[in-house]
Amino acid sequence: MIDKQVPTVAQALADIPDGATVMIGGFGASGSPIELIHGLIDQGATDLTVINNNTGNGEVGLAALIGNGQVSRMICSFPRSSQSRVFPKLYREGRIQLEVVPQGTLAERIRAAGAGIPAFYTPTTVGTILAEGKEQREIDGRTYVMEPWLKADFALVKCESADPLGNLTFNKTARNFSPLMCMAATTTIVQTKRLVARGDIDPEHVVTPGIFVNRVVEVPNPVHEDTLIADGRSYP
Amino acid sequence: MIDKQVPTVAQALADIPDGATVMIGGFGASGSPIELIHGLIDQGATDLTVINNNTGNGEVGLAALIGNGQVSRMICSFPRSSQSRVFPKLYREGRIQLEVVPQGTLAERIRAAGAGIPAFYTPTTVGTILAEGKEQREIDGRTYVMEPWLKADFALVKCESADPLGNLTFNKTARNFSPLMCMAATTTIVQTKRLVARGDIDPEHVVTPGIFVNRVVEVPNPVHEDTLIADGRSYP
Amino acid sequence: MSSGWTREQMAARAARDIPDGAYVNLGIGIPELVARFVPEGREFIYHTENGMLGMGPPPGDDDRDLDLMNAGKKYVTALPGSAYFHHADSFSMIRGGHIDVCVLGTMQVAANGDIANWSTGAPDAIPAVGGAMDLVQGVKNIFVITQHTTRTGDAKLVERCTYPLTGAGVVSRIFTDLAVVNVTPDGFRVAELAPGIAFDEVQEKTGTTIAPPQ
Amino acid sequence: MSSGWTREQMAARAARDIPDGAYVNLGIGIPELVARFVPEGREFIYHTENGMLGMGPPPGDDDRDLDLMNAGKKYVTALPGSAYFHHADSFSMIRGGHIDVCVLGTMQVAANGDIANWSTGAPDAIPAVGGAMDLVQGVKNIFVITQHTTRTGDAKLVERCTYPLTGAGVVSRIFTDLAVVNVTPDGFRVAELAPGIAFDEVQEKTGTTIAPPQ
Repeated sequence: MIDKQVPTVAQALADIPDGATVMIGGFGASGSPIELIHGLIDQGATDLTVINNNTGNGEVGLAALIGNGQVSRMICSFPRSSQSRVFPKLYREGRIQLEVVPQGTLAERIRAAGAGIPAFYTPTTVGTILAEGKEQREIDGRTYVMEPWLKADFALVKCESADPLGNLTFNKTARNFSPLMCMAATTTIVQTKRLVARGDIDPEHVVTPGIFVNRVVEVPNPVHEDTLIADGRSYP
Repeated sequence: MIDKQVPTVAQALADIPDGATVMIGGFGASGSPIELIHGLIDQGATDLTVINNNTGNGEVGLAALIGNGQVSRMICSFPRSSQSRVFPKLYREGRIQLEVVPQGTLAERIRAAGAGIPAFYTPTTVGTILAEGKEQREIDGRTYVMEPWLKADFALVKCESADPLGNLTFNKTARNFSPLMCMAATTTIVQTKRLVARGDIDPEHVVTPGIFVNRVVEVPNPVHEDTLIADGRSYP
Repeated sequence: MSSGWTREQMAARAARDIPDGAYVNLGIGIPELVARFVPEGREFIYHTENGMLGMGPPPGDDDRDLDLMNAGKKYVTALPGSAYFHHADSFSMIRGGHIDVCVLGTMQVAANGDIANWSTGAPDAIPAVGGAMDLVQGVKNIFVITQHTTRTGDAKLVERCTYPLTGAGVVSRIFTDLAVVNVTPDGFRVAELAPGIAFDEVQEKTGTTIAPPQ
Repeated sequence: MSSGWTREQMAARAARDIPDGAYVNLGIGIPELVARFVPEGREFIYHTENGMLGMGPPPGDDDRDLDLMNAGKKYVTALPGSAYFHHADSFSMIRGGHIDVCVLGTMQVAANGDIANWSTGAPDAIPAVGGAMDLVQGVKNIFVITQHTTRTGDAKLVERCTYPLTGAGVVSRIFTDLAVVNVTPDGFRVAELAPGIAFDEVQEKTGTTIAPPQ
């Protein structure tokens, strides 16, 4: 019987090499897989390219991973936020690269990678500096830019419930980029609040089918970035 | 309070004009909105372009619409089937046009229309006669063809439950093309087996959000194409 | 110094121009106030680009779900009839033209409908665009709510934006503290003056020619 | 006349080459039989392109759901752990390289891996492609199960396909009644002969040079 469960976070992350491209689910604190990110800090892989909508907050989670010097390049839509201090400092010091991608284009490029679509056209960024250097063409009288797919070696994702086949459900707006990232990564690693039995998730309610998931690790009481920051925590 | 319910099938379909492009949900008999299709026969619009995976079976549903001479052009992936007689006859007589689109490309073109993506690249059809005349380009060492979005004026779709906002759920593989067609049509008309109250569909379980739906008509005991054919029925 | 509309009045005025049943996306800041001024007899459905339709008001401290946020990363609630979806579906709603109205704040808006609200272009600024460029290209009607001038008195309604654009030729209507301004093929035109505001004051505080009410 | 493998034996032989845990799409006809011969200790998960993972065997007459079909429009069942999804997601699984093995029937397959299984190209034929072109481009391993020759004795394994292609250079392995045949950079090579079948017979019934087992 297929069983994608992995007993520990450490085992789930063990083979992420230096130089890997890693998608990390979440929009700000919502859906951020804090235990997997902290596990990646413990694991120590460096020179990572990380794809996430933001760049983390405070000194936990993604911000801590960046602060620990493991990330050489960020691909995101919104690297600033009210409590984002780690990334701006490294960026201004020239110690981390940044590719800014509009949020919808970021989502669509990730989906395209998962769907086998190497490129598509979008009106987003037309007439702006973010379209500079990009191929443009007119279709039906409107100008569009071409955008390529965006793949990753690994995706780290947090979900609400998972079964041993890797079928996933999410909690509210914690869904955000996670189902797309599951599609776009060679190896998708999921932390789930609840590991349920095969058949416990109604097939009509599956959000991410197990075909997009490689490893599932149960983290029954996940910490939340907002709580950690409110408590003044840092990692490691 | 927003309420997209329309009392009758006839009212839901009243403004479909001659020459309209109409997407019809369903894969074969599964998910085919028979009552809406028969309503369109009663309504009488002609010179329609119809987008569906197939061309109908027996002498009911889509086959009956075609047999009634209302369809001048079909866009589909698989116009043949074991019980498809109406379309082949008209096609061989030169009385109906056909555009054959691979099933996955058909689905993606419809989604693209709904997603504001005017064109995308796919490996499907490369090296075949279906790629002839299409723009091709090499990306990362592999050849792809460019495919345009596929829009419609109307979509006719069958679902399992709907609320007054147009949030929809489907039954099993009856889901197929329907959520995509809801996205891609200017006006989406849905027949639902059950009309439920606002809030009765768990927001985690909504398959098609109401933003993609314009009109909902309750058809509590929908007929099924397979049953009609087994009973030797025809329409009108 | 003239009075003009308050922030709340600007939001209420904008809400009056949104039709019943509209799907609406509200930007951060004054635009968020629009949700508090839905005209009697109308219902708007709020979209938040991080993946929800049917967004409700902020929760009480006791009934908040830390996973339920809006695009501004504030805690929100879900109204009956809401739906959750992933980012690709959410931006399909935006890019595909399914959202009726987006109300945005801005740094500058130009007489040709250009908007600049994502970057000052300063050399040391960290570029951060979020969903702004998707919204201005995809949503059917782009409304702007903004003070007519900056705190230092510079015009925000200008002939051409000097900051990097978010989108070109996309804004249709602007709600300021002084006036409602339409973006027409011929440039800015005042549609309505705030109570007690004279047209001359609006012209004076606008960085280019603005036509008087018709 | 030689005996070779039966349809069931061909399917069972193909099943042996599918690894445990594979996501598998089965074409119509002999390929469907593969599901009946899953080797002991392995589990395959079946994908059907109309929108389901975890497809189970046909239902009894009393417990069928008319909405639950496979891509061949036959009634099927859902196993525990299955999932339903729409066509764009289903073909993302295919096109995006997430399906491990697809087993197809064919009219012709060529020494360069080309496959022709959707149209005879006859002038009065109604073209009907379905998902075949998506499958052959997207699935990681394309297996073919076919009789080695047509009913009239014509070769189905040929130097170049004469029927219109479904896909170019996509087939990796062929399971016939006579042999298991690999498609290599140098053309066809027999990987295994059916019991009682001599290599010479396979060569004779193949429309181009085929290399013997190594």
